Amino acid sequence: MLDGTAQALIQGVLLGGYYAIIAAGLSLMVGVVRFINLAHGDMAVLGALVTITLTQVLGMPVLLSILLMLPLMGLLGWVMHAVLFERAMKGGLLLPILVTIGLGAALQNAMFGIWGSDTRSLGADIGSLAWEGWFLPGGIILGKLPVIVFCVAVLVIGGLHLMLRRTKLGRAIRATASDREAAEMCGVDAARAHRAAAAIAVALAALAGVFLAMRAQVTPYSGPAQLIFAFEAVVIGGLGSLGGTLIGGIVLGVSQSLGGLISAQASLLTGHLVFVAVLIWRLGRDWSADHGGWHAGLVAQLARRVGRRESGAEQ
Amino acid sequence: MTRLSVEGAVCRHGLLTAVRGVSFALEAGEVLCVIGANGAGKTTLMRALAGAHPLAAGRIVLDGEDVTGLGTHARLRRGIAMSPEGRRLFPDMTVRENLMIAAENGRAGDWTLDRVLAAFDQLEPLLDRPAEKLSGGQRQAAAIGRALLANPDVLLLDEVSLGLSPAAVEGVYRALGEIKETRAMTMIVVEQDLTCALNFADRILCVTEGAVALEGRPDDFTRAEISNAYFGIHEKESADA
Amino acid sequence: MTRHAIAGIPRVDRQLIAALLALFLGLAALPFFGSALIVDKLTLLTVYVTLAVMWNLLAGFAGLVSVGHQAFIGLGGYFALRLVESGVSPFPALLVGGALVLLAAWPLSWLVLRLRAAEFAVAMWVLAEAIRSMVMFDPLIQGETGRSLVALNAIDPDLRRNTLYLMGLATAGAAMALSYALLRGRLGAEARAIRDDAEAAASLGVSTMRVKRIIFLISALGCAIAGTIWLGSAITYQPRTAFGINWSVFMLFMVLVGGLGSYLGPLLGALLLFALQEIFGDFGAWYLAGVGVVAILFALYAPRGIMGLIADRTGREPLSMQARLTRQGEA
Amino acid sequence: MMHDKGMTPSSQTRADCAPAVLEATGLVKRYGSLRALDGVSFRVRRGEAVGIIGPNGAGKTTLFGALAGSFPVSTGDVRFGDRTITHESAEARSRLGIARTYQVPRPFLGLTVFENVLVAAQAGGRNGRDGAADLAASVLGRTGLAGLANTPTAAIGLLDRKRLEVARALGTKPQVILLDEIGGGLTEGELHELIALIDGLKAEGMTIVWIEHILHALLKVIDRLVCMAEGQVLAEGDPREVMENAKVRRAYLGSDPE
Repeated sequence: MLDGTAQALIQGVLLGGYYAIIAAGLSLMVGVVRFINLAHGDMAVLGALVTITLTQVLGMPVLLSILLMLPLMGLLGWVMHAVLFERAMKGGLLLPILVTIGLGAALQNAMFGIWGSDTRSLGADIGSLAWEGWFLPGGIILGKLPVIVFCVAVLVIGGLHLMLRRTKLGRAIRATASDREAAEMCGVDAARAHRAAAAIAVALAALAGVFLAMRAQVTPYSGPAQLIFAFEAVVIGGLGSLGGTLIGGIVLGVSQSLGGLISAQASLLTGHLVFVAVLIWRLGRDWSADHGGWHAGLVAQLARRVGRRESGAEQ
Repeated sequence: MTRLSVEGAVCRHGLLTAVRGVSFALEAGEVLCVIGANGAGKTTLMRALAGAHPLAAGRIVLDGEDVTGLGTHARLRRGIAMSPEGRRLFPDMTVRENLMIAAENGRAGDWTLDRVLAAFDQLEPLLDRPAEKLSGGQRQAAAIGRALLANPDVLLLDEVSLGLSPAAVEGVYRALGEIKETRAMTMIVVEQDLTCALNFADRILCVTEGAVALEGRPDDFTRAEISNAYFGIHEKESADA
Repeated sequence: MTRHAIAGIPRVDRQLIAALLALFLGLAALPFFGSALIVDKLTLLTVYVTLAVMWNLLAGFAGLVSVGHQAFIGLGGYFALRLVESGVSPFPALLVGGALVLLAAWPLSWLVLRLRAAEFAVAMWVLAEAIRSMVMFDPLIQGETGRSLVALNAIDPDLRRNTLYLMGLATAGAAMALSYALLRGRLGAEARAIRDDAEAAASLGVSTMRVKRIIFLISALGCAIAGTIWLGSAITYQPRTAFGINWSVFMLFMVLVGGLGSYLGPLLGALLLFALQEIFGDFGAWYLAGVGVVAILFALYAPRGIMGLIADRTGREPLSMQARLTRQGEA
Repeated sequence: MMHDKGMTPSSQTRADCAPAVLEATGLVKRYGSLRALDGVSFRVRRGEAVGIIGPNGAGKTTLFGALAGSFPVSTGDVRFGDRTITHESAEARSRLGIARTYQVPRPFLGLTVFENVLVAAQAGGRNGRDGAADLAASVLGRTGLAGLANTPTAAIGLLDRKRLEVARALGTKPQVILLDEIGGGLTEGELHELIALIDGLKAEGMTIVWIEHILHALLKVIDRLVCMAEGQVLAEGDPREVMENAKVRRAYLGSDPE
């Protein structure tokens, strides 16, 4: 039992790597562009399906397919931002939600139209990587693929972090996120910085999609679930912080993995519950700060209730 | 040579007309101080020059080229840089990063990091500090330094002395005075501190209710004339008071 | 001193209401002469109308765009199923099951209504998924497998069809009547004020949380009952479908295309979606992709939908919810 | 010295002796490292009209936000009458009798002019529907908006939007009204109307706090002037004395006024 728990913990941490990759893109968009793309998960699936097609239909090596697909998806992100998202953002707070949920529906069903309803996987194309692992003392198995995914996640987050700190584009993106107009006054083309962030976000989603297809199957309708995991990881880790995203991904992965000890369904549920708990905690903290602390706030609320009833009785 | 000319500039904030037909022209190396009470439209005018606020009418010409339709970053590359109201440093980036952004996205020229640090010596030890940790005077120095690093021909400085201690004001104007001496840069300065404005400017422009109330060299007017134009107080009312 | 009052309903609008009432009564008589197929199809239409009216109340009037109201559709179905399994007669079970959704919506409202626009939308979606995982836990549902409303199958098909249809029609009628009463009254003006500027509304004494909560709860209830009626005609309950994001896409499509924030828009949108489904439904996924694309186009280019276009063309919106000021005694 | 401004002696006495109706103590509001309010204490007595001036970024509007409950303050207390309202919501404060206007008007653009005021009269003014319609109509008449009652707010001009700010605030039947730069952009004639309106409110016993940079308008109405700069109160008291105060002159005119 203890071994089982240790195994689940380790697997959960590794699974967190996958969530961190898909959440990093979402986090970048939320933090920099202040835009939530509800079709983010569908971008992951599209990336996976494109890679699968390049590999299985055109016969390219997997690595080459990925290297070809990533810039393509990045370009798609750039174009989508330029054509759709920028326009939606000008229309207020509600329009981005309406537009990206419509985009999600269009993408899912178009992918269904093109690729059909079959579940697809890259598992067969990566040979022994799909199932091989290292045996650790205590009967714990480390799957090679999860370890690779986790390492890629750390590299991606670290690379993104370095890119944002050390490169001209990165500084331009951060400056734009912090104060768009002041960034423009420093010569930064803010629209370009936003599009670049969108391109990176979509490419990251697509990369995550590939890993999903390697360790499991994808269908054209797998996207929404991936968006939800990504959003959960972002919220758990704290909005707009990349390091937090990695932690959020790991917390989500571990809670799902521990829940999985009970049953497959409990795995999803525990993840959701951790998210809800974090949300309640965060909103409660804000509420308490706004009301002069928990104690004073609750007393005041109670007094107001009573007061309202009394004044109601007078009328 | 006329460096910058503004012809009949009109700016609106939604329905409010904040700038009503302002015109002026500046020679290369000239220093203009814009004064006026709160809400007179000074900041909007500056933002319009920098491309951060659209013109509803009129045009802005830089070195003979109409730049009215250009966005903020494009104008920076043509040579108009601004230190905006409130300084607007990027708070969670270091001073060095704040300065580098302008250097790497602006134009090449004489103003390098070293020269900025020489002009504002207080910045040197602060380079790796996040901008939000700076004092008011340090912020202003960093903001002006940031604008200088874009190597502009026209430097716009909004609210130079606002919120600064007298010592900090003196420091900033000493540095600006040295830049003015070189006559290499045209400056437009919004200044609430009338004394500073009158001492520093080649010309002053007093804005009231979005329109030009007075324009000329500082010696052209009496202090009372300027003061009244500043508050928009009519002769009659000030006689009452 | 002249007294002032809020104007009554203009004559054109009164005629429109009379026409709608006549249509409603006509439709109520349909089971006596309509074919089974038509009754079945129109039941679906009533479900669409209810969903669209409820989502419009939420998004169009209170400014709360939710992409997670399938939570209530799915949960209502689940409660109904549970009630039927424990021996409650099926038709009341559908209504009561829908109403029980309030038990979940009320605590949820404390949480989600404190979030900002985009976070609210996604959080609702995540919560819908969370509720779905909980429902799948029930051994009765057996995860993805689902369950059938067997008890309904035991009822005479004609009786079942007609009863469901009349329930759907009554629900749609109630949704329209209730939203009319609310929107013409104080709550409607307050909701629109919150939608336009919540901070300014609060500074004028509007209880923003209370107003949002009432509308959130009504929309949850309406969607849940629409969902149980749909379940009644579909018989099989599958978590994947009942909690599907497609519900949100449909609601969004109907309201956006019909006219976000107008009273008649959702009705129009529901008719349109119904018609499109009849014509293009056979194209399956491509049809759904088209629905998504049309929603995007309307969001970007005609955010006030068809009713907005009509209002721009004619200068007035039919059955507008505006309160007009008149002197008393004037027409 | 203030009698020449058309104020009745009785209201003068009342304003002097009355207890503070609205009182803020040691208000601090931090945004990141910026202190928008840096220990502001402020009190206004019942029936008094107080003016607030100060350069840009002085914290005037932030003070209004803190008084009206638009956001929580970092530290400090706000009292209204004999109760502490520091942690009361904006809507509760509105119903208690504190109304505010916004410097940049924030009308509900999807509502008509009448509906904008109706919302205030029902929610803040605690009226039934008919009473609210009546109140709204009379407030619209008073602010010169009667002819625009059924016009969509999106279609009215800036001036009318400013009037609507005042009308909405009055719709809540306030005891204290916080006016934020409602005079900007008005012509001389319109300014006179505005002053007459505010004078009328004052005569009815309403407490008025008015941020304005049009000094000559402000000086016609107020009993007391507060000058703020950099989140602090620089000077307060008799309007003429405040205007002559060296610190105030410096904040406005520079480091070395003659």
